[in-house]
Amino acid sequence: MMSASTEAHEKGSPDFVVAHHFDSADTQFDAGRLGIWLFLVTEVLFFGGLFCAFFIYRNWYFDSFVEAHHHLDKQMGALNTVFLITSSLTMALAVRAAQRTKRSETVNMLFVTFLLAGCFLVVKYFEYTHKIHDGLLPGAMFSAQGFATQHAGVFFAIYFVMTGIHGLHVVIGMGLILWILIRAHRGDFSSRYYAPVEGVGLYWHLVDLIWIYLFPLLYLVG
Amino acid sequence: MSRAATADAVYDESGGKNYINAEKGVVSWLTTVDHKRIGLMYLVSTLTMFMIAGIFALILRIELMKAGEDFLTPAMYNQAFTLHGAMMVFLFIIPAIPGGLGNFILPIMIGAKDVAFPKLNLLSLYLYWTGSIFTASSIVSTGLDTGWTFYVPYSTTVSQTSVIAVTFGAFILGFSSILTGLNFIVTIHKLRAPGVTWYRLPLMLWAIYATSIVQILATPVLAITLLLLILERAFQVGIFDPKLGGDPVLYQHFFWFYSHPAVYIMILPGMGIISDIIAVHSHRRIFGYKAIAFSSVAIALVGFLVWGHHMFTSGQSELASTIFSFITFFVAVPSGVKVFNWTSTMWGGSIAWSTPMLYAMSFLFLFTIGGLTGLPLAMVGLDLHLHDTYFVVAHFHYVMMGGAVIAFIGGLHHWWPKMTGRMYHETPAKIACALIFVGFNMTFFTQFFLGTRGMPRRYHTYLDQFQPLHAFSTFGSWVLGAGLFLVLFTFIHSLLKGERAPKNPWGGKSLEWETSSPPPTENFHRTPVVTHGPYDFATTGK
Amino acid sequence: MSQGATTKTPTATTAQPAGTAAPQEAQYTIQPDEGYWLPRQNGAYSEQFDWAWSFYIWVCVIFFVIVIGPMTYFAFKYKRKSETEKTSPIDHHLQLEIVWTAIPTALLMYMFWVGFKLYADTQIAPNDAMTVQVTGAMYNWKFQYPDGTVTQELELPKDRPVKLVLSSVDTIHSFFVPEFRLKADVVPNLYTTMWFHPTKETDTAVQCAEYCGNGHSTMYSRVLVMPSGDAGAEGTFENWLANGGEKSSLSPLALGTKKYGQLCKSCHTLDGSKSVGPSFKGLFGKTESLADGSTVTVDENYIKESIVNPGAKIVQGYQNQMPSMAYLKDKDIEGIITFIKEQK
Amino acid sequence: MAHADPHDHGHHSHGPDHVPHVTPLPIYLKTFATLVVLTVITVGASYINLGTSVNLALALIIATTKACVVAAFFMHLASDHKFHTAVFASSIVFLGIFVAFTMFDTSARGQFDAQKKNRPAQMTDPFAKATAAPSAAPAAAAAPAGATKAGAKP
Repeated sequence: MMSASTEAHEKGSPDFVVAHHFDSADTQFDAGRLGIWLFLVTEVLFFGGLFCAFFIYRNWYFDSFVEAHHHLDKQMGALNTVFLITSSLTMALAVRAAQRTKRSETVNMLFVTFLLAGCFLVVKYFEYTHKIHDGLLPGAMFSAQGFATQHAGVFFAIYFVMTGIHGLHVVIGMGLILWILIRAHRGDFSSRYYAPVEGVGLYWHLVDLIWIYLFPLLYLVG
Repeated sequence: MSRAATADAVYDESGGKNYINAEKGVVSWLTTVDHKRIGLMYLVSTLTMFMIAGIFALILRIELMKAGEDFLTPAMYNQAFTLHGAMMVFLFIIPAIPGGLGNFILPIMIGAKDVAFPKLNLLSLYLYWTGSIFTASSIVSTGLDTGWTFYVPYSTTVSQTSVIAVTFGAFILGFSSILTGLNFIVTIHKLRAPGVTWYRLPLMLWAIYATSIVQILATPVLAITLLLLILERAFQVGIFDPKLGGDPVLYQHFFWFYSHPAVYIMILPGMGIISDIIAVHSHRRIFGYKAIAFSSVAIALVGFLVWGHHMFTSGQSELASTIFSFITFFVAVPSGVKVFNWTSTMWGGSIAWSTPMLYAMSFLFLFTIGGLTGLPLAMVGLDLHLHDTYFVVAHFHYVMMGGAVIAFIGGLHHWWPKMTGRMYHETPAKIACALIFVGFNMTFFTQFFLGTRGMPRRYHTYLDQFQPLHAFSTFGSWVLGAGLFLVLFTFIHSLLKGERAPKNPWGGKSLEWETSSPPPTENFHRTPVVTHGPYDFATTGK
Repeated sequence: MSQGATTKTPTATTAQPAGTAAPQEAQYTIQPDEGYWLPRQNGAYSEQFDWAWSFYIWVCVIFFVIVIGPMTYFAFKYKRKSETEKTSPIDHHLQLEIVWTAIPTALLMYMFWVGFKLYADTQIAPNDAMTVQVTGAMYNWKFQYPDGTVTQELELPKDRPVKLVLSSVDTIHSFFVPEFRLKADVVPNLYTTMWFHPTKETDTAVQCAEYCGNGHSTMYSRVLVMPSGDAGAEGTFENWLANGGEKSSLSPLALGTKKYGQLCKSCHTLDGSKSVGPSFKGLFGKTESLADGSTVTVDENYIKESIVNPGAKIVQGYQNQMPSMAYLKDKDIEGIITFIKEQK
Repeated sequence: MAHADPHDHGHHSHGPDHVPHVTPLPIYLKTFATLVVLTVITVGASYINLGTSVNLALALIIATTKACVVAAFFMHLASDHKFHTAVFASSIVFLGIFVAFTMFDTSARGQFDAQKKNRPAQMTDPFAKATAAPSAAPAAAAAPAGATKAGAKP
């Protein structure tokens, strides 16, 4: 659908082709952006199911949730929050650089974003291994001792499923960032054509946005 | 009107080139990004699934002819009805109209060269195939016996069948559905040809647009539901498992939050088709264009507020049941408005007794019954008796089969000349329509009586007192099956021996009738400029 | 009972052919009515239900005629005569649109009200209702009366409100009595309730209305409504309850045969073929090898232990699937042992 | 919306070219600062016990503020087509419907019958307590609310 010339330079604006069924570059650009926004809607509702389950079970098994959430590490969660909002900033700056046809700035910012995403996953890895070691696992696998309430397993089910799916989105996001990083390095993008950078950017912000809710609900208030 | 309308010849301007013969070979089809080819592949795939699922239905009816175990064991029967339901819903009705007819007709109707994201469109098709393989694979492995609703805890802890494969298949099909919906919304917003304003969209497109909204908003919830179901079955995470503190009724909320709106994914495009058929085959301006258009959107949106009416007996709270019952009646209002407008469109028209029009009238008849029999199911007190009986089975077959499928077959006849460039033989097509109508009513009207008398659904055997009605219903299913096979033969005959179709066999006024039959790859040789509405037929007035 | 209905009692997938040595075929009927639609009504609000139903049917008929009548008329009257015919230019009519939106809306609101009133009456049980606890399992029903009596069939006094509290031990079932116009899902880890007030003596079927597996379509039980009266008088509900759920005292063999039909038949055959559990044919006195490698002779004590605590000694080649029936009275267990002894 | 500029085999665009809307750098930096500050506040607030509902409300208000900031500036909704805001808002609206309507069920069970609010202490023997003490059963049946307190719910 979209292809770009490989002979792009920081100053010159690389050539690109408007797909045959669009009447102008603007229409094509808008269509892409609307498509991404519609996709984000589906992501919100996808995670929404889990938020719904969270609220309902929190309502029912309130004591279990309060007790269980003390077993999550607030500091690690806060650290991850900082990683993600910083990566959101660098992602936004990468889009801005691409809009101004700054090739190396785009590449650098994407690279930082990629690293921060990696940091997020490393922290997550330590959290997970710690939980698994303590037997703080979902449902039937829950084996931790010394809980006063019955339903901590439900809390950890929601914790693992939500953070797990979110983590999967981070991994997918890293793949996408890598893809546009390579394309940016190749010089595909310019002020005339940066739709993929912006699309991946929007996706990445949504991943951040979901974490903005996950963090307080799971780690802070339980 | 575009300049192209002046030419009469079938293969004008293009020198015999059209989208079908533009490129040759299987690879050119598998790698195509042409919405028409993708639509055609969707049609062939979904119709194949329809046939398999339909054969399951005939097998079920034969088993039910007599009480007791005839030739299916209970386990086989349960798998047959599950696969009938799951394949009909996920592999046929949901994708067939948007994926097949919608894909083909939507860009042409707005004068576009293609959908907004052609590659994504192809991806949808591949996802559909992948999901179908997962779902259909259960036929040859251990089957599936949960019912198409996959209710927990049966599906997670009791069933010994391939639940994970099928739910994963449905999960993938969900993505296919989402991407199709997304593509259509963007296409309608961004790719309308000059002069195609919102109120000049054929009503089919308003229906598809409303459908797409539902696909975007509801399908993700199905995805997360099925994912949780898979995790529950594989790892016993305890979100739905009652043994671990989960709530099986919560699963039903999750499931129906998608699956009730999914009912509108199935029926809305059918309503769109009917609006077009009635107007075109009556040569009549549609009565109440805006009412029909907005009622589509209203049905789609109100449809999100009523899922709990599937759960009146499930143990959900009385408050929820009452609220859901109340809101459910508001879905009936826009549906009623549509029906009244369709009938009024026929008033003062010039009604051709063509096959599509006969299907449209069958639709009106059957859908009215289907809609009216939904009312006692919405009246929460009456539903306590009728829920999960054959009354429900009959009701949703009247809406899904008598509504969506009849509209789909009518639409197939309506756009068949455009898609294939061939006419079909009217006589067998009309006989088929009559057989379907009669067989359908024999099969399913009987089941209203069964249901009110207390015959529960999903029963492999039953009390002897229900036997005569069940037998009659089975005879009806043979008539219905014969009608459907006759449709198939009509189409095959048309492909082999049919006359060449002119570009506008029905005298329609919307854009698809202005390009050749079949259309060229880029749909129009020149981008059309539209100066009138889709139903501006010659009138007696001013 | 107008017509004898014969069906298999609950059997699992590996059903034996119908009618083999089974002691007594259960017969279930839903008492029919003279009308086309509903079965015979029985209960305090069934009348209200039937009124709501007739109201609905008439609304339905009228609307159907309003839509399909004109459609048929137009189809003939405006049948196309020539290809160049011109058609009516009228494409909207605001007043008409408002009328056919407003009138149905009002009517629908009234329908909601009718349904809701009925629902409200069916949901709130009177305080003096007798509570019966219903347990659904794959694939049978168990009823527990306030005095601890446990039965497989629901027997009730006439003219007294009854409240059922339902729960399931495995998957979801649904308790459906067409004659009472009622249904409630039986959900694991949840209590659901329903109540009714039988006004006629009856013998009617309970069906499972929520798909629950291979035995779903044979998960029947019976509702017997008996006269209410003095505990000393034969044939009354109170007398039946006082006798522990028996109309009269049975011989141990007869009782065992009855219990076999109610409790054991779905998993234990009498013809020697293997089902969910071992066959009863020639079982008594046999030496069985157990899953843990030891052996046991089938005697009175072993059978009793297997009924009360089925998981204690599992015969090799079988799963630990049998539910405990510790609620059975000694008399019942004695009867079952006598019955098994008879299966040579 | 499509422009009236049809070009038959449209390749190299000669239609209106795309000109990006570049957000000034300070806006991004201010957005980032806001997010960091709000994160600190929300973590800090979690150490103070204000009552569970206040804590939850506070956490949700802060999270929503953060989300709005991200959507408005990082995701450019502030300067983008209003339609995109509507699209995104619709997801929140329908999610709200989903959660709220499900809550009508889950938090209102047992309104008319206290028994429905309870859960069996043991799924495999839901009426266990009544069986253990048959003599008490009639009383338990008459007042089911207290009889089978499962302890499952607060």
